[in-house]
Amino acid sequence: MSRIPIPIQLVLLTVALTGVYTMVGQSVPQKEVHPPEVIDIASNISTDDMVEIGKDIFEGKGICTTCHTIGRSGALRFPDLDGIATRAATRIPGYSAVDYLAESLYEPDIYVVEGFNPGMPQINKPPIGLNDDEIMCVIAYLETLGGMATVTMDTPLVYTGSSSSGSEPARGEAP
Amino acid sequence: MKRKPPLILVGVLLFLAVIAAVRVAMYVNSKASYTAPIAATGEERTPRDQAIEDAAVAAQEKALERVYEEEEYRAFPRVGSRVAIWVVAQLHLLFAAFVLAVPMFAVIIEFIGYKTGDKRYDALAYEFTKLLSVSFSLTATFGAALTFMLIALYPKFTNYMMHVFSPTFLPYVLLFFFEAGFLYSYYYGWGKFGPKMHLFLGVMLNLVGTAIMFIANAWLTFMTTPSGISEHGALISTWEAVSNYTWMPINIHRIIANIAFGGSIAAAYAAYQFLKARTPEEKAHYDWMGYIGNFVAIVGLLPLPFAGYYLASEIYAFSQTMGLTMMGGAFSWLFIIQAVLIGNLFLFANWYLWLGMGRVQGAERYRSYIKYLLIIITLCFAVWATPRSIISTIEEIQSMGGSSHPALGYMGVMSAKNTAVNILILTTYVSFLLYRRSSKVPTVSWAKLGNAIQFAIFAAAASIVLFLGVYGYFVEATVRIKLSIPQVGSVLLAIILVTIIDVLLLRNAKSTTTEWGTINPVSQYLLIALAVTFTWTMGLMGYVRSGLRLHWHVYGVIRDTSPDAFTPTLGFATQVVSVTVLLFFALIGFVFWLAGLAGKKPTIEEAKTTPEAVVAS
Amino acid sequence: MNVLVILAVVAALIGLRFVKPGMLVWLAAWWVGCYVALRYGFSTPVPVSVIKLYMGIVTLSLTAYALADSERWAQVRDPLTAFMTERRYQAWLVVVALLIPALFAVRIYAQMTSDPQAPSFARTVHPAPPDSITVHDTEYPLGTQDNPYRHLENDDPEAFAGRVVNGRQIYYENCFYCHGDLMAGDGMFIHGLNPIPTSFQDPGTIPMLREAFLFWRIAKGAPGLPEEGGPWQSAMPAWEQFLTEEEMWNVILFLYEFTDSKPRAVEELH
Amino acid sequence: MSGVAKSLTLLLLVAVAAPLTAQTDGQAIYAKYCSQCHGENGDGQGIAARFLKPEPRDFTSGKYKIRSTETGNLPTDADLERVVKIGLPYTSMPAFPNLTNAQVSAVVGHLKTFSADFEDPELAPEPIPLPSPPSYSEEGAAKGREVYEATGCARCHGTLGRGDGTSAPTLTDDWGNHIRAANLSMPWTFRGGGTRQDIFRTMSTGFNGTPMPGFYGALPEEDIWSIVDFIVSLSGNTVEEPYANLVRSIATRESLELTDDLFSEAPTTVLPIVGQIIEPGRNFYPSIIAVGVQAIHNHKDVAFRLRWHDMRAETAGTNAPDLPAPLWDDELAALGQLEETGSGDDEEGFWGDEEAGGDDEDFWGEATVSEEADSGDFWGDDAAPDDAAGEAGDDFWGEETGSEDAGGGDDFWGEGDAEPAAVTTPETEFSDAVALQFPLEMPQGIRLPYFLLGDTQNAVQLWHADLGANASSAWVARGSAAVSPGDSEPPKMTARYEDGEWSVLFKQPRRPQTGLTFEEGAFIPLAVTVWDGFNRERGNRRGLTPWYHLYLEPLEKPSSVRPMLKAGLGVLGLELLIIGFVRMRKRSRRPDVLRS
Repeated sequence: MSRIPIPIQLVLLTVALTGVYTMVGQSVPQKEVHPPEVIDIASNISTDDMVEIGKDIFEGKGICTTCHTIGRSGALRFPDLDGIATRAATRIPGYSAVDYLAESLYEPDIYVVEGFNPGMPQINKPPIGLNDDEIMCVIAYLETLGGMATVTMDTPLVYTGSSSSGSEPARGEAP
Repeated sequence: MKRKPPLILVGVLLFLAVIAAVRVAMYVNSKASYTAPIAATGEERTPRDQAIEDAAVAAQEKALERVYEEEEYRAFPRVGSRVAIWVVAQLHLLFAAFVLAVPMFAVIIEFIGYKTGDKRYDALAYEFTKLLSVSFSLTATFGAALTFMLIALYPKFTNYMMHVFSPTFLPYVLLFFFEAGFLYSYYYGWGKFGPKMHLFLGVMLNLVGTAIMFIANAWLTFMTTPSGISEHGALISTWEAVSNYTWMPINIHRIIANIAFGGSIAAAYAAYQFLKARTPEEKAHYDWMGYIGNFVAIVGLLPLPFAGYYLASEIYAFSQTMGLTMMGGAFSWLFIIQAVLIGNLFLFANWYLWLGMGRVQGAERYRSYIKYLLIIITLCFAVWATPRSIISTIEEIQSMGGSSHPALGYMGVMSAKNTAVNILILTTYVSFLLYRRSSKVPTVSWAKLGNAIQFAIFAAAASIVLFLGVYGYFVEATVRIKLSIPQVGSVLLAIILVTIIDVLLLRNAKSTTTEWGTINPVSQYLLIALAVTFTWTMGLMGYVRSGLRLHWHVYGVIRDTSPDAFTPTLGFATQVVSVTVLLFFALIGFVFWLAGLAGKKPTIEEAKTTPEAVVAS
Repeated sequence: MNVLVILAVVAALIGLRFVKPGMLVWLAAWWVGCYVALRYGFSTPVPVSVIKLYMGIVTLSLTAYALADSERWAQVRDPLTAFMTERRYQAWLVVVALLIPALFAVRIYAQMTSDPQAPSFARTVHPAPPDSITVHDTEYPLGTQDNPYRHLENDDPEAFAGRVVNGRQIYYENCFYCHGDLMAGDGMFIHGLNPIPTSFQDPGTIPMLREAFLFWRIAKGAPGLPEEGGPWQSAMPAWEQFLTEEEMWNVILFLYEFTDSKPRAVEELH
Repeated sequence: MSGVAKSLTLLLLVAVAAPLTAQTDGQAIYAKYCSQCHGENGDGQGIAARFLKPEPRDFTSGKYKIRSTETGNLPTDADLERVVKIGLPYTSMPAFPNLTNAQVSAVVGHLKTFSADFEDPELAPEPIPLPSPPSYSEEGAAKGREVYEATGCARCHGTLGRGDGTSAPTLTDDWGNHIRAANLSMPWTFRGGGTRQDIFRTMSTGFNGTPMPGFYGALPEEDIWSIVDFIVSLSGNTVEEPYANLVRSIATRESLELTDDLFSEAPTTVLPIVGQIIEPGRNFYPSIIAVGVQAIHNHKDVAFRLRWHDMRAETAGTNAPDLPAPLWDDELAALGQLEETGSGDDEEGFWGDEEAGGDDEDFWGEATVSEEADSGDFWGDDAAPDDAAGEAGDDFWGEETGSEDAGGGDDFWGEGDAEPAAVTTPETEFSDAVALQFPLEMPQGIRLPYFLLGDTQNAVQLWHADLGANASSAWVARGSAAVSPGDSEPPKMTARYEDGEWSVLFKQPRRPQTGLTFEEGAFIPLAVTVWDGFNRERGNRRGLTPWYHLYLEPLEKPSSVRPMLKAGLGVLGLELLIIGFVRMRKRSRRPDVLRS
């Protein structure tokens, strides 16, 4: 050891250790997270296409899967969405599944399922920021969980609150 | 006094004379008749010349007509804006962390020296401070570079930050000014002010430094967890924007981490000097310095996981989405890397303590414990680094019947990891205690009882931690998360109680000699490794803290629409972190070298006076 | 856990104590022991990636152990130095120095020339059921749903036996092609199925599950599986197409009756 | 009663109860394990019977197929016990490994009570001698081929033993059920077992109640052994199931001409076929057992060859994936449509009891019956077909052994033995057909379309070949109720039927304008569906596979030499560095720092 000058030894040590950590970094799964793509939704697309787009939004841009599961039970922190269409139809008298879903999407805290804490962000506001068309597609997809999609882009909603309502900043999602 | 008025008079006269001269010159110039420049003469122009000239004129006209457009982004050559900013910001932070941390323990050490009258401490504090001045200017340089680059590369975003934070800039600059003042007067005034005055300067230096950090923290935490603004991003309250969700957690986390980091860098400096040292005196001095630096680092390391929990819980509180992205989403594997790093930190720190026993007479009686401690640390390390979702091949998945292993699956969850980290902390504390004990023999009458009580406390804390860890598998997630509080609590309580007992127990203890400088040189390489690992961990944590925003500049307010908007892979991130770390060490090596040049003599002289008198604190 | 392997490793390490080998051998023994325990000590093999991680940690710890004491380190280093420098070992040194790169090369070769393996999906065998399902327009809350005819077992054994007989008929008309005459998951079609059908004789299956779970699986079949169950690959039909709810409940009674097991009770909620 | 006494009583109870549960009451065991198929009265009319082909044994007849006794005789107890213990492969008769020997004897004892013949001491079974098998020889197999032809085995079992003899479609058993001659090239499906000894026994004893005669005494022992060798040669001695799960497409630079020669180098992956019993219109007994798949590609196209054994080529009629399949009455009941659709078309009969048994035979058909003789060579180096030597060359399962055509000897059936009862030949309403199924788009992540024709969100495409029209077509499906012709170009297709084997070749561009792209190095999900027109399969009544995978091997395999050298030299260099360093240090060793 006495033959290698101390500074060089230390450089070697530093480089080697850094190299090892870099290797550890290379050995884990590598995944790039890309910002969501803007999906162009024509106003006259079919319900099937809406379901497909809705599924993409649900799994991607809408980041719904970060919290919600489909077909899981046990100690959940958020409601499971399997069969949601069936339950949604019966939850509020006078509300169809679509109306219930729409209202729950626009105002997440309005109907909190018993046993869960309110915690869902408003998805029509940043950071998620879906527009009305996209939310319609998500509703179409949710309908297929436990039923058949029925909505079209023109389906009127009972819920009419516009996306610009509310004056609270985005942090309103904290309990 | 008498000479002053004429001097001023001369000055005023000179000033007036200059003005008069300028005025005369301008007047003369304005009266002169106009002469046209000499026209180009001679040759006939070819059509090509004409065309070139026309094109130039057209281009000039076009340039004149161009409308100014605000640019959103500009590109940094080759590596791209993001990586450039990333590296510069990280370097700035690393130096800043060092500059902020060193005064903290320098002042404390100086204070100890002042109180005990032991010159040695004063010399040590001075030597730490020696590292500061160059680091300070490097910090400022990188800070300036960062600012310019932000303005140049991210003009729109920077503009927005100015909109929100402009009221904080003036205080920041002022504080920076004071920081420089206090720092240099603290360093250069060593031994020239009275001790109280000097200590006061040190304390002020720390206060100002901390205040600077708080302000800067406000800016960056605002980016992650914005507040105090309207839904459309307009500023409502600057104070609200400053005191956002993660501000205080980051402040706390950074202070503690800075201390640990500063300690480890200072220890690395000592290690470097130790290895270079030729004389036993030098070796003794730097051995001791390294020990103190490492001690500071470990004291900082122990509460760091808890500060991290606090930060994470505030992020959850701000947005569950973001919290889940951090722990379960895109960044979940990052925490496996982090576990490897922190496992290494604990292992190196313990290892250093065990090697340290080599320099203490009478430590042999504890040597046989080392292997058990090592086994515990290894097990905890393994548990902590066990991934939740395991990378496996097809056959492995088939044989496991899923992507989680029937036995190892239990190791990957929070209950196991919390338990592991708490046990790690306890074990490290035990290592420290053994080290501390090795140089002392208690003389109090209740020594046996005291030992038994200490042992009982450890056993109780360990069993509580283990029990709660196992219990966590049987309860719901909400309860399970809360279990970490009693786990941590019992560990902290145990540490405090044992320390109190230990202090009482070792009152008037018989001390054996600690032969500073005789430590196994391997330990010094460990100190360097610790510093590298610390730095690397800070780089990685910087990445996750910043990366959490995903494709937002300011989360939910300003979108990142640049080509760099995506979140890079962990592999890429670790490469950038590694480059940054290597750059940092190249620069810090330069700092060490400069510090070695400056005032070598006084240190050695002072160190000479003490080594044989040295006893462990 | 393969207790035998673990015991063998422990025994070997204890045995070594009597031999009093050098430190180098000790470290090697511990390293190999840890490897063997990890590699073969688990009845479900530990994935290679985790073994690598653990062995990295073990290597580091053993290094720490060797280096934490200068005498110990000398014991490790001196034989190695001797091997690398002394004349009498020269031939061996050449052999070893060539063998190690050769092994690396062989490994690379094996990796590059191995046959491709079809990808497989690690499906969850018993994925969690949804809160409720709707079968033939009736909603069944699976969390609390019990077999509506289970109570007959005590209340009206005769009616119960009748239902079991009905369930038996249903089973042998519909189910045994895949699940087998003996319910061991080995019906006559299994050579063409992947995943293979569930064996109800396995104590890890129906005795661990509640009847509502079975009802869900029977009524909704593969298409009703959540993603982690691999609904695209399972051949379980959605029996609500063919059977009434009563028939499905009856066949569930028969499954438990035939395998002599009891369903898992509904847990008390707390 | 104290706790101790309680537990003692309990223990006692358990001790008493244990033997009871392991009871040897043959009748009780029969009731629990056997009666669902064979009926309470042993008449083969159990509740499950109507879905089964071959039909469950009627114990009242005393006719048993798997025996060690001469044709027409009763089986020994050992014969019956053997069947109970190990079952009959590829039928619904399972093995009962859970029963103890005593229980098996007991239940066999009970079986025998169903037929009075067992009581008759004159009929007491006498096993024939089963010599230990001589070793296999090529000459034996060649001779066996002649004997096979001469004896008339080929009439039912076909020239190459693929169950495609001329009279195969007309075979019935003594109860009038249509049965199939065994496919001799698949020994793992032999009901009596696939070893040489097993085949010899089956050959010697025949199958009572079926057209399969016993040759004990009728043929010299060495002739039987030579036929055994021939049968073994048909499968290349593959006794185990040869199934695999990855189709590897080999790369070529040549253009892909759709001829059988193209596939001479391509490895064959055998995929098992099972009945579609998931969606209404279920097919409980598909007649095709397995399909061999080969693939080859160049830079532009990808070509497949699918081969399977079929008793008879149905080239009249039509077939398509969307033809309505007949529903079973319980399906109709479940759908509430029993009245409306109970048309004759729907019920054609699958099961014997509905229409003329002959109408659709099923494959499982008592294969037992005919098991013995034939063995097609599906799988091995098969014995050579007598026909064109060239033909033998492309046998699917391997290299062939060429053998001479057998001289037409005396037809065993010619004399004496009655021709099988005449059965009406089923109308050839539906042609044979095959389809390859791929996802419509390459799946991202783990999620595939539902293997049974996709689902609403994940469509599949079918390359369909109607072998009646000899035409191919492209289909797109989003679930079995949503199958429609696709808009893409149908694949190029040629088909050939020879010696009981269909060989269908597909070709399609690798990067079509619409549909799946076949990239090298990717694992592409693939599934196969076959329809046997003779079995009246169409639409959802079909034989199919779940998803397997197709792998297109890269044309240029990266050489491993360079990485090997790199790794080897790198490691060696590192070693030399270390050794050099250690030596240098040793030479200049001063008092060791570490030891200080």
